[in-house]
Parts: sequence; structure tokens; C-alpha cells
Amino acid sequence: MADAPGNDLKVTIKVRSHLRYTDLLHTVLGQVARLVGLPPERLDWVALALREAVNNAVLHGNRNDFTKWVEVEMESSGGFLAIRVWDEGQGFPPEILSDPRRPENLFKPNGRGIFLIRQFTDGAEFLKGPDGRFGLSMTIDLKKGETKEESL
Amino acid sequence: MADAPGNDLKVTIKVRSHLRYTDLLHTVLGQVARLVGLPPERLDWVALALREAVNNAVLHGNRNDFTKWVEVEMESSGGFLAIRVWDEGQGFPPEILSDPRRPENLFKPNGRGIFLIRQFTDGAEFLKGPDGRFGLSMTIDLKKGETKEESL
Amino acid sequence: MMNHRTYEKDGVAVLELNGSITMGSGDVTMRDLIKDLLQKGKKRILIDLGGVSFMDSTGLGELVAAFTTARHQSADLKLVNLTKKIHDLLSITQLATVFEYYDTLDEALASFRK
Amino acid sequence: MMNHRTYEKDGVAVLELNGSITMGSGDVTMRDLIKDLLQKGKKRILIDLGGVSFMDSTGLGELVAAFTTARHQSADLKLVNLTKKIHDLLSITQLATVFEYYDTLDEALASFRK
Ligand SMILES: Nc1ncnc2c1ncn2[C@@H]1O[C@H](COP(=O)(O)OP(=O)(O)O)[C@@H](O)[C@H]1O
Ligand SMILES: Nc1ncnc2c1ncn2[C@@H]1O[C@H](COP(=O)(O)OP(=O)(O)O)[C@@H](O)[C@H]1O
Repeated sequence: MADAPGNDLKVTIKVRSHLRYTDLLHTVLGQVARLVGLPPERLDWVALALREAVNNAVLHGNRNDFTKWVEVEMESSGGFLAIRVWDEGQGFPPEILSDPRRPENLFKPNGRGIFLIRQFTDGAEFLKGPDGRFGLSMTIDLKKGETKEESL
Repeated sequence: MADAPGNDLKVTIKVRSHLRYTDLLHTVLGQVARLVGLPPERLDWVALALREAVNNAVLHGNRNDFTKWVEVEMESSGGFLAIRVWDEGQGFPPEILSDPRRPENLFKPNGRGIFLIRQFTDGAEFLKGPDGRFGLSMTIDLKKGETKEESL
Repeated sequence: MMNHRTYEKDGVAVLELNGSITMGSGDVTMRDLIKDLLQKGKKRILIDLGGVSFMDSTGLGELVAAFTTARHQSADLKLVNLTKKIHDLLSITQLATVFEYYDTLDEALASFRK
Repeated sequence: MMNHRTYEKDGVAVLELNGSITMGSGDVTMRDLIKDLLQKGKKRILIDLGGVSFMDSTGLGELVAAFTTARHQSADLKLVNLTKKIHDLLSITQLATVFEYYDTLDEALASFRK
């Protein structure tokens, strides 16, 4: 699209805190991906990261309280796509995260969400919003073709 | 979805003012329609109304200035779906609208957008936001199966 | 996304449109395609809308502009293969009274021979 | 949306899964399906993932839970028909070291006979 402001896409979506919206957000990412030129082979993986972040926001952040909100920002500039997922919770101390590949974790059914987010994005960090909200920010380098993990 | 808050869906999408986002908003409406139970035979028509409102916001409201924003709210409650499209313009005096079916208008290439919005929704009104923004609010009665126009 | 194809049949230039005809949906507009046919001297033009899945007010405006442009050049422009959706749109806007349209290609082509 | 089908082949209970295995993607979870097979006394269970297009950490967790539940009941649980995507996921999480998996149904069924 020649007349489009190439590196100035910004989409903000605010939904009630409920798992029923995860598919909708996944669909929106698909559209955004097309607009910003995310390599198609990365879409499923970035979508996986988004889904993990949104599910965490609903279940852990907002503790299944669907009077609360989840807000997702998707913003591209300078060859990067930033995806930020905000919830109304307190966040968590990063020390509680443990590598799910360690032998003592391998047979646990949980604890792989943030790990997958880190694998499939080119940067993930936790944010504290000015309004006190907790955010997870994920950065995607649009020039990279495959997933970050080169060692597969 | 048994555990879903049936009549409390709210999705807000904010995008830069550009026609490239019209398809994305159309896609989101498709997802919302499924969640709130819009009769499938109405989807194309409601999507048409949404597209007309969004295109007007971009072209007339924000006058093709893509540093401006368009915000779309989709909210369901009590058997109704409300769709509000906000732009950063001044709005317009409703008197300028003229029935496109009148003989002197029939051969004009423009002037059918608001008319179609009124035909395919169960209520349309113009809003002035507290922040001065112009809004077009469209209401859909989810219990109605076909388009408003019975006389087709 | 709008796609198109033109061909000649029984002395009629047929413009077959497919996909969505909406604001910003194509690099080429219907208007340009019709102007092109008129410039080539075509006087009998048939627009086949059978593959058009979605149309907005811009699409309707394009149809009207095509019609008036053709008329100014004394060309005949007709429509064929309206889906229920497109037919509804033309009825609601009363553009159904402006256009001559046919259910089948054969009927449409025959109408130019009269 | 996850769909499933179970059938018996060469004394092995095959659970064929299709679609997305994600948080909240089905009324029935993989865990329930496996529990059901174990309750019916099945000791050889094969999960066919060939039709699974998408899986998230919840899906991975379900696989792990199915595996440990089976093991506690001295049943054998194996996987077959991993797509590239699913295989990548199992590799990244090192769950590939936990599961016994095969490329084809025949190979998988044969492995139970040894
Ligand atoms: N948005 C959030 N708000 C609060 N805590 C969170 C959030 N996201 C993750 N966590 C914490 O981090 C832990 C690990 O998350 P994750 O790796 O996604 O695995 P899982 O969700 O399966 O536990 C969670 O159990 C939770 O304690
Ligand atoms: N969001 C808006 N902001 C300002 N003016 C508007 C807006 N929407 C519509 N209008 C005005 O109303 C007129 C009629 O709109 P419409 O029925 O959609 O037809 P068209 O867009 O083809 O002119 C427009 O030409 C414009 O002057």
C-alpha cells in the first residue's frame, strides 16, 4: 500500500477479561501481521506468544474477574512490532519463574507460558503502567525470518 | 459458552486514521458477531454499515490526516449490539444529508453511506464526545433476523 | 480485493468483476476499466457481477459513474448475474430502476441484439 | 476448536486429535479422554497429532499430564504424526526427551508389539 504510513501502525484493543476473546485477538494479530509484513512463517509463533500473554492476563493478572479489562496494543515502527498486553493485576516477581526444561519441571503441566513467549519473540519485558497496571511487552524484529531459537 | 458474561461484551479498537484498517475492523466485527449471536445473514449488512462509518471517519471526519485516530467500540447488552465509530472531526449538520433515492440524487456517485447505515442498522445517531470528538452510534437488535427493510 | 477480466462475446465487451468492490479495494477502479473500454470504441458493455461478494457505497458509486460515463458516449451499459446481496443493494438504493440487468449471460447478450 | 476420535487398532487405543489444542479450546480436555481410556483398562495408548494445527502451553501441559497419568497406571502412552510445528514445540520445551514418538502409524503400532 503505497499511500500507507508504513511504520506507524497502532492498534489498541480493550476487552473484558475473559478467555473468549483470545481467538479474537489472535485474529487481529493475523491482520496486523499482514499489514506490517511479518514473515508468514513466524505468525503462528508470535500468535502463540500473544495467546500465552493474554491467557496469563486473564487468569493470573485479573484472576478470572471479568469486570476487569485486558488491553492489547500492537504497534510497529522502525522494523519492529511491539505487542503489549496489560492487565489490572499486580504483576509478579520474576524470581518465581523457573526454566521448564529443568528435570524437576519437565513433568509439570504448567509453567511454560513465559518461556514460550521468550522463545518466540525477540524481546520480552515486564512493565508497570503509570496507572499501576501490569504489562507484558513483546518485541518482534520484522527482519528476522524464523524463530529466535537458531539451535532447532 | 456457559461461563461467559453473556451480555457484557465490550471491544474497543483504536487505529490510526487510514483506510488500510477498514478490513481489520470488518474482521473484528465478524468475531464479535459470532460471540454475541448476530444472525449470520445480517453480518454482511452490519459490516457494510461499519465500513461506511469508518470510511467516513477517515475521509470526512479526519480528512485523511493519518496522525489522527479512529476509535471503534462494539458493545453488547440486553439483546442489542452497539457500534460506535469516533473520529477527531467536527461532525456535520444533519441537514446536509439528502435522500439518495430522489431523482436528482440517483445519478450521483456519492451520498449513499449514511443512508445505507440507516437501512442496515436498527438505529443510528450522531454523538458529540465529552472530548469533543464526533461519533456515529449504530444499534443492532440481535433478535431481528433480517435487515430492517421489510419491503424488499 | 477486486479482480477483473474482460472479453468480447457476440459483439459485446464483457467486464467480469470478482471479489469485493469497496473503498480502496483495488489498484484499478471500475471507472477506469469502463473508460478504457469506451476509449477502445466499445459501445456495448456488459458488467458481470456474479463473482462480486461484497460491495459498499463506493462500489455503488462506481457503478453509477460507469453508467453515466457510458451514456455520455452513447454506449449501452448493462448488468448481469446479480447475487441476491447485490440485487438487494440496488433495490434499497433504487438504483435497480436505473440499470438494465439480466439473470443470465445469454439473456443479457441477446438484449443487445434487439 | 478441538475434535477427537478414538479407535482400536492391533490392540492399541488410538486417540486422534484434530484442530487447536489451546486454553479453553474444547468442552472435553485431552486429560479427560485419556482418563476415560485408562478407566476402560487400556494399557497401550497412542495419540495421533497429525491433525493438530495449533497448540499452546496448555496443550503441552495436557500432553504431559496425559503421560504421567498413564504412567501411574502402568500404561504406555506414545505419540505419532507430529507436524513440524508440534515437533518444534516439543523440542524447544525439551518434552521431546519425555515422549516416545513415531513418524507413521505403522511404526508406532509396531513399537507396542516389541
Ligand atoms: N499477567 C500476570 N499477572 C500475574 N502473574 C503472572 C502473570 N503472568 C504470569 N504470571 C505468573 O507467572 C507464572 C508463570 O507463568 P507461565 O510461564 O505463563 O506459566 P503458567 O501460566 O502455566 O503458570 C504464573 O503461574 C503466574 O504466577
Ligand atoms: N464522520 C464524518 N465527519 C464529517 N462529515 C461527515 C462524516 N460522515 C459523513 N459526513 C458528511 O456527510 C456526507 C454524506 O456522507 P455519506 O452518506 O456517507 O456519503 P459520502 O461519504 O458518499 O459523501 C459526507 O459527504 C460528509 O459531508
